[in-house]
Amino acid sequence: MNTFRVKAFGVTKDILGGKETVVEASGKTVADLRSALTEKYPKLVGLRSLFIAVNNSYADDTALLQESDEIALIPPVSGG
Amino acid sequence: MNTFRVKAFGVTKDILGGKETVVEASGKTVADLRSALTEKYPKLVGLRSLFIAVNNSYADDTALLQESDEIALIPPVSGG
Amino acid sequence: MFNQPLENMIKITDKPIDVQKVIETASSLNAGAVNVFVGTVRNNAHGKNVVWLEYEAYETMAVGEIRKIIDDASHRWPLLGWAVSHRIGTLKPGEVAVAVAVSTPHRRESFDACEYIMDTLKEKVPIWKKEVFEDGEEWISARPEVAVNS
Amino acid sequence: MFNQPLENMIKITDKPIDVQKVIETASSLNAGAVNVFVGTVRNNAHGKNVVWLEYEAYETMAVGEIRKIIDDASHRWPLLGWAVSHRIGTLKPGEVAVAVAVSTPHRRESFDACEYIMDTLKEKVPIWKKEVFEDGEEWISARPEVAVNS
Repeated sequence: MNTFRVKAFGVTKDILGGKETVVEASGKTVADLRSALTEKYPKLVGLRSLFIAVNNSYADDTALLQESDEIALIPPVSGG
Repeated sequence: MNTFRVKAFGVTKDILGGKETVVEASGKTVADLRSALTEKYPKLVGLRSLFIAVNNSYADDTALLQESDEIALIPPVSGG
Repeated sequence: MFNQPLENMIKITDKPIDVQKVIETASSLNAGAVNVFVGTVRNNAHGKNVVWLEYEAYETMAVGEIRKIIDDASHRWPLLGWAVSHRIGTLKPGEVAVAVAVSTPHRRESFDACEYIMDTLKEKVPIWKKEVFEDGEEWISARPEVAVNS
Repeated sequence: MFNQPLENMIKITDKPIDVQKVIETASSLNAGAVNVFVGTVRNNAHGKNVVWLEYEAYETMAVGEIRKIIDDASHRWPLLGWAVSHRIGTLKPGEVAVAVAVSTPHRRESFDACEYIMDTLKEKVPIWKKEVFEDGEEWISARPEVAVNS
């Protein structure tokens, strides 16, 4: 298992019940993390979109994660 | 003959040699005034365009003039 | 920036333009968007150094033509506030020649309305600009051989 | 308004935005045009009265994404100066949420570049807005059934 620390913003902060969570994923890709997250927090599936940022940039589902990465949940943005 | 007082702006002020001129025209339309003006000041023909304003609005060549109208020469505008 | 009642403005002035004032005048509590265009004097044109510019207006007609443009824009976009201020007289490079601001409910219409007002102002409003270079001067766009300035 | 050297700015701040400062920062002596967009909090949304808004940012990433947008815009238009300032925290109706200013040689490109920056900012930059009404609150655009706000 891989342990990732994940920051949450906007509506995902409400869903996770806090600014940060720690998730155990079976693999090392963003897709693996996404599966682990939606299993732990099923309400994430109801969002209009959910991107995952790694080290301050949007990451594809195929990107490989390291446990030291800064990982964040990016629900639909609404700045401006 | 009809006597019209005509204001000049921009490059037409240079061509007329002043802010205002008085022109005698054989008819009462804007076209008549235009003919009298270009005869008196042939350099007006060299402009990229020349509109005539009557009482603070652009006037067609067919518009009828009165001697009491406020008439102005509008060379190509370049505000902004 | 919205603490005054909605009050619109058309101004032809020989004093420096207060851009902040133009924006405040155009702002509205019901608006989500304000677009502002500021036209400034460049320090060069046609590859030559501009020393200064002279702006002249047929003031009464200019105000009337600007009002027509705003009326047209109001029919095309939901303008909640607006302000137009144009400078005349002698301007040095860097100074503000014109400022236009509009406020609308949403952003796209604020860009479209402001650009329409500026485009039409440059086409219709009786204001003239003479560029003064080190070696001469030129009324902009007056003659066919002179490049159109924008 | 051009008395300082060209200095650009990306700012995420919990203090009121100084629009005049944003414009001054974006201005350039070589520019003939400055376009400015100011996004403000409307006093109503979806027919309900907005009491206040909460803006939240993932600040380090937001600054990076804004920088990418400016880089893209710089490749598409001749930007001579620019500034982007976005407010976070609690905002009341009428307050400025975002201000973007760009200066370019001519006016059309200033409108196009500023609109591109705003459109892309709203699409990509990790900033979130929660509207607080008298009878509830809502993270904007988060869920499919909620109307997209612009």
